[in-house]
Amino acid sequence: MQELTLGQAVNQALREEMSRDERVFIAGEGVGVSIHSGPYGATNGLLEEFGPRRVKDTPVSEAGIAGLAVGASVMGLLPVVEIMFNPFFTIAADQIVNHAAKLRYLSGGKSKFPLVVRVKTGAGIGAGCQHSHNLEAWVAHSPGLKVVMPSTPADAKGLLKSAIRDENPVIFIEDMILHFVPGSVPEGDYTIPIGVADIKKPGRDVTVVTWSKMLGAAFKAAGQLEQEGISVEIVDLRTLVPLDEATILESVEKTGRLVVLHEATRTGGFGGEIAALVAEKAFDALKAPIKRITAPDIPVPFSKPLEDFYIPNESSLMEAIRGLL
Amino acid sequence: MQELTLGQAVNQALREEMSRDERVFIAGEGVGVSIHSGPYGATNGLLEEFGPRRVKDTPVSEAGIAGLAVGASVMGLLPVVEIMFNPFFTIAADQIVNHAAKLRYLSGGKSKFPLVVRVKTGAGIGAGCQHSHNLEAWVAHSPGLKVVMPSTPADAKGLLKSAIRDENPVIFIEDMILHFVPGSVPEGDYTIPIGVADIKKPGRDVTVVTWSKMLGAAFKAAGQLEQEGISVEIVDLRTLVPLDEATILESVEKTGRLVVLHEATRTGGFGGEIAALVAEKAFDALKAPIKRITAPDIPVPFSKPLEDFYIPNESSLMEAIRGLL
Amino acid sequence: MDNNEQKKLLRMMLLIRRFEEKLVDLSQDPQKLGGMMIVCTGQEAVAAGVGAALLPEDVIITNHRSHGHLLAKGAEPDLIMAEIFGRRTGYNKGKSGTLHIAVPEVNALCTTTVVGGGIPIAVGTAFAAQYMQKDYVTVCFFGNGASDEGSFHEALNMASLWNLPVIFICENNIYSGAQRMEEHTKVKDIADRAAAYAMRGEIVDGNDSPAVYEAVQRARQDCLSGAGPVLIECKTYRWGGHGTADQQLYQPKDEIARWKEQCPIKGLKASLMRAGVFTEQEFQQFEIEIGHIVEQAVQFAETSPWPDPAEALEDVYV
Amino acid sequence: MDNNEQKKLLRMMLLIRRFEEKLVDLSQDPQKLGGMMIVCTGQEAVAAGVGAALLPEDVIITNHRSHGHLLAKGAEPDLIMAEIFGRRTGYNKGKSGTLHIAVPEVNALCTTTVVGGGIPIAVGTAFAAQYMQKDYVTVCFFGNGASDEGSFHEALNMASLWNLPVIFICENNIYSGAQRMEEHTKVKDIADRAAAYAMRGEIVDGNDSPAVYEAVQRARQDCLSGAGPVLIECKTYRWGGHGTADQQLYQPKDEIARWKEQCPIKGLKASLMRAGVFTEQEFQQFEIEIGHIVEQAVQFAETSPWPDPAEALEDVYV
Ligand SMILES: Cc1ncc(C[n+]2csc(CCOP(=O)(O)OP(=O)(O)O)c2C)c(N)n1
Ligand SMILES: Cc1ncc(C[n+]2csc(CCOP(=O)(O)OP(=O)(O)O)c2C)c(N)n1
Ligand SMILES: [Mg+2]
Ligand SMILES: [Mg+2]
Repeated sequence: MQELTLGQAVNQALREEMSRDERVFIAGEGVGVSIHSGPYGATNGLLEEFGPRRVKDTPVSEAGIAGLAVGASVMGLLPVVEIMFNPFFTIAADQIVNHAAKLRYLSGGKSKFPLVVRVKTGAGIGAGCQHSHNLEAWVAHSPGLKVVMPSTPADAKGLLKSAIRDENPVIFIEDMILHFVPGSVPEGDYTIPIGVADIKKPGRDVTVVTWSKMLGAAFKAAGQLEQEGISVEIVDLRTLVPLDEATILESVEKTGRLVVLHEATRTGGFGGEIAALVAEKAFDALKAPIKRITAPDIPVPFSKPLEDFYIPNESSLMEAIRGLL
Repeated sequence: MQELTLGQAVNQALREEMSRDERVFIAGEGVGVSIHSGPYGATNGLLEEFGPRRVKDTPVSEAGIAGLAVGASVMGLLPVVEIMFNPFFTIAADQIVNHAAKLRYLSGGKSKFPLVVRVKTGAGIGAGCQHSHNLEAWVAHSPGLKVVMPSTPADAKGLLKSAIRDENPVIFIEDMILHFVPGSVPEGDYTIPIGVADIKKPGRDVTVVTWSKMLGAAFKAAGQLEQEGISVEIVDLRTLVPLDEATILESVEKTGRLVVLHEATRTGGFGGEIAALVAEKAFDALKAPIKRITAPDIPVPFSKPLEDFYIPNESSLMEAIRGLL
Repeated sequence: MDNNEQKKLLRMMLLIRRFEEKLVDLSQDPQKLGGMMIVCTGQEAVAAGVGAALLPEDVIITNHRSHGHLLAKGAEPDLIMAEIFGRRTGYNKGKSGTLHIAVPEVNALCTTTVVGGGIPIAVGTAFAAQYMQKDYVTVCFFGNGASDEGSFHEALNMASLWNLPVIFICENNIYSGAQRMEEHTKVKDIADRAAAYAMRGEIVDGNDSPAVYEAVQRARQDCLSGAGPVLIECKTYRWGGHGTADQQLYQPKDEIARWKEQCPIKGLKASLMRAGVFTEQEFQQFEIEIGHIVEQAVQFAETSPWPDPAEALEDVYV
Repeated sequence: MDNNEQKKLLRMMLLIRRFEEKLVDLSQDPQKLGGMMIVCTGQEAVAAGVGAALLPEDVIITNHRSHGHLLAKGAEPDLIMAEIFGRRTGYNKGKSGTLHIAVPEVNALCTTTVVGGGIPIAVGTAFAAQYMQKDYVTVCFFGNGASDEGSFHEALNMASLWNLPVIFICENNIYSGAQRMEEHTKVKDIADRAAAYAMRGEIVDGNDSPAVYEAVQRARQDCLSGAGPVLIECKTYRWGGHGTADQQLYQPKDEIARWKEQCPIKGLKASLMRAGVFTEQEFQQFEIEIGHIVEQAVQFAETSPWPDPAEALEDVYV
């Protein structure tokens, strides 16, 4: 199997879907001619391959970019637009939440809006809080949207291809650190269904539900705890909406313990949703309190030691898990 | 005590604070000259009393309105701006979430942004999903903001006065149905501290945590259940951020059961936060699963029977509570 | 525009007028039809003129004041009325109501009540025409107030940059809610904003439906020939308040009276009669036919079933 | 502007140039200073000209390309450098870094890296001046790219509507990221957009610091006399890439060379020397002093303590 970074996997998925279906086009700030000409860029080389008709560099106009996707999709095109960093999603929020997500409903099911919004996200890039701010909880709380957040290059490829083929608006959130992390990726037409979580590591004693970059911390913690005789099951959500409740509940019914791990800030984060689900539907299986390991409720600071402090890591996860046993 | 609707209580709080402190001004679409000239309007009569310098009608420019508040507040003014309906908050989101909330942090604690954003919200007004969409979970997930959501006219008055005096950005969310519901309101300089929940009704068997309009449904359910011998404690959060964890936890430690009731849609709603808090910190006290009663994950529909279906009510709350006992 | 076409314009304006007068009437009685009605009385020439200039394949994107636009694009009065009544038989099964009626059947693909929200979407539908090399145009309706939203700016810039086949129709009815033009912007003419995007801007008498028709015809040709988008400002006036709940305390009575003198229906009727091609009798015939259509629409709506509550759960996802 | 003032401009431009050259240098070595540096090399005349025209009480709101603006407004090189290094001694205790340094001490109240995000905030600070009847102006810096954001539109409309004392400085360096002007808008001059708000717009040679100074002086008078806001477009050029990570593959080499010919520092130096009021020796003296300042700043930053991790929790709320 090929080794690709997540950025390259996204690139491959875009390339394959654009080749497969003439209706797919991409648009965004610098998706064609970019200030970053490196080979890891998610849209690298697509302008050269598909030309300026299908690879549209846009003005710095996030609401305009999102509206472009809404309008083009209702006419039958399959837009994949990029919002450069998650904080800039706020500028596109009206188009996405009040329009992309609601217009099908408002049409009484007559129209559809098969668009994908790729959003880059995550702390650890040393750019501070106006570039790094994980807001997946916002879109997960906006009925009409699907929300995908892959943790590995293979998942990114398989899920992005499914997102492009999905007839609903899909928000596809890519962590910027993962963009540079390699992994094995199946060649060719590899898809992963949206809405299916993945047990990345089976275990007996405690369930860790996580997604995106935090999968790495989960693995590190699980590896170390294994040596202490603690067996961790890692459930990677991959899709936040629709949520794969069954996989989460089955896991907790088996282990009896749950820690939710995410990079976003704590209060109002999507971890609350997982905790609430389990506290309702797997309550009898629970042997211990549900814990959340998350960033603290602060903006992402710039300075390296502060940013490192912000990002949840394996130590706090291990401590939480030990506390449950 | 005077009887005022929530809208009138907001009006009184604005009037008193504007009289008390020259630095307070209000701005927004139609806060001066309005298409609704009725006596229940929150800003009714303020233009006549304080003049156009302190009551600014704005263009339809939500980002501009929010930016006005950010810039004016850092210069020492105390802006109270209005976003007409919660869905339009999306257009102001960048200014509020990336600027109002973060600029103090980015200044290293040197600057402050003592602004209030009043947002009108809620289903039941027959205007559909682009006017009705409760997004308190978004702002609650945005560090740097405080979030207040009153349920009674008295709370609205007391909390708005505190919000205006608070040195941080406060998002003050007013339900549009409550705007017309009367209640007793203390005269004069009545304030309620931000961050303190209120036990609106003590009880023994189950804790209902709720806020804003849903308090009414909680009372109805509690009244009926009383006759069945079930004693409900109603905790009205009033403030979502900072959250009064102690009051919630004490209540659940006493009753051993929790239902969270909110009008916003389920997935990603702030109910998850409450459930997660309790499932972590009052786990041992829990005698039954935690339930959430919320709107379903759909946009707010227009048609009366559909909108009624959307809004959570006392029946589903009673059913949930009975199921826990 | 020949006489027959002008008569059709007149008839369409009358239909819009009577349709909406009925709504205003019905909404007085909460038993019949609750809620605030936002109507375009006085502005019918814009809807009718634009509608007449468009072909079925042309797309419209409209806003909270949409009934006239939808009727003029060819939507069925019955199905609009049923939607406004919140019935299952309405265009959107009662999910939209008066504020967001979408009629994909006539390519009215998005009616948004977020002020300015439709403008970037129009860029998208126009982009699709260019991308697929199809010969349709998009018309986007919005008000003078909406032209202050950031979405207007981003959208017009992109449309111009890419030379997209889209006609921006700014219905300037002097008010944005309760704010007069001079209270929400310092520019005198919204059409002047076109220059900020190197776009052609044009002012039209928005109470003269043949003039609106001609301007849109020209703009449509421009669009299809690749000459790029156009911003057309239609100067008109909102006779009523923003919606039926508005007591219009801020609207000078003499201003209203002046504009009523310039009623687009009265004007066109008089002009056709002056030209000797139209009679009072023909007009009364219109009234009768339209009266019937409106009554029939109300009856259809009133006798249509309400949706079942659980239908609320449908149509969120494909 | 007298010779002495012009010399000060020259010295400020040189300080900005050397300060940022140092940053570019240091950032090559991840051990010293990680991350992408966004610098204004080639555009120093704008920062210096504006800074010279302002008084301490005047407010500036700036963007991702802010170091020059901050230095010219009077911020301390040491404390800026320490912030860029992420140290506790920096202006914002390491919370901002290079992209959002705020210096309330000199009324640089908001540096935002959200493109266009500062423009509505400038309306707010200007509103406060009018509200409190204080005699300061607000200057808001942004780029040509930012003028496509909706926030630009909403803000300029409000500023004009209310006649606020704010000067909008559009630094047009031809690029918006990797997109050239003609790839992001069809207008030739951003100054033309002022007309869309009935505001005065003006084009200035952004490589001529005395010209920038004069224009801002005039605009400042306009603002204080109540003549309302002004949009000044400074035509200039970004010598380097968007940031240090940018290989500039899309930037024509001859274009860069042409603009380097018009170096704002070289230009002013030559003009002063032609006028016989400035010598190469004086210039070398500047170089020495500035070299010292920059070295000192780096040393201060490098030897400053890192913040303790838990300090991250401070400064969110009052
Ligand atoms: C984003 C947004 N802000 C505010 C409103 C409330 N609102 C509805 S219509 C309107 C005035 C719009 O004026 P204009 O665009 O001129 O259209 P008109 O009503 O005059 O037809 C306002 C402020 C809204 N619906 N959407
Ligand atoms: C809202 C937003 N969108 C996108 C970006 C990414 N970005 C940073 S700078 C920039 C280009 C801005 O160009 P311009 O305004 O001309 O300023 P310049 O960099 O040329 O000084 C972009 C797109 C951003 N920071 N904020
Ligand atoms: Mg109007
Ligand atoms: Mg630029």
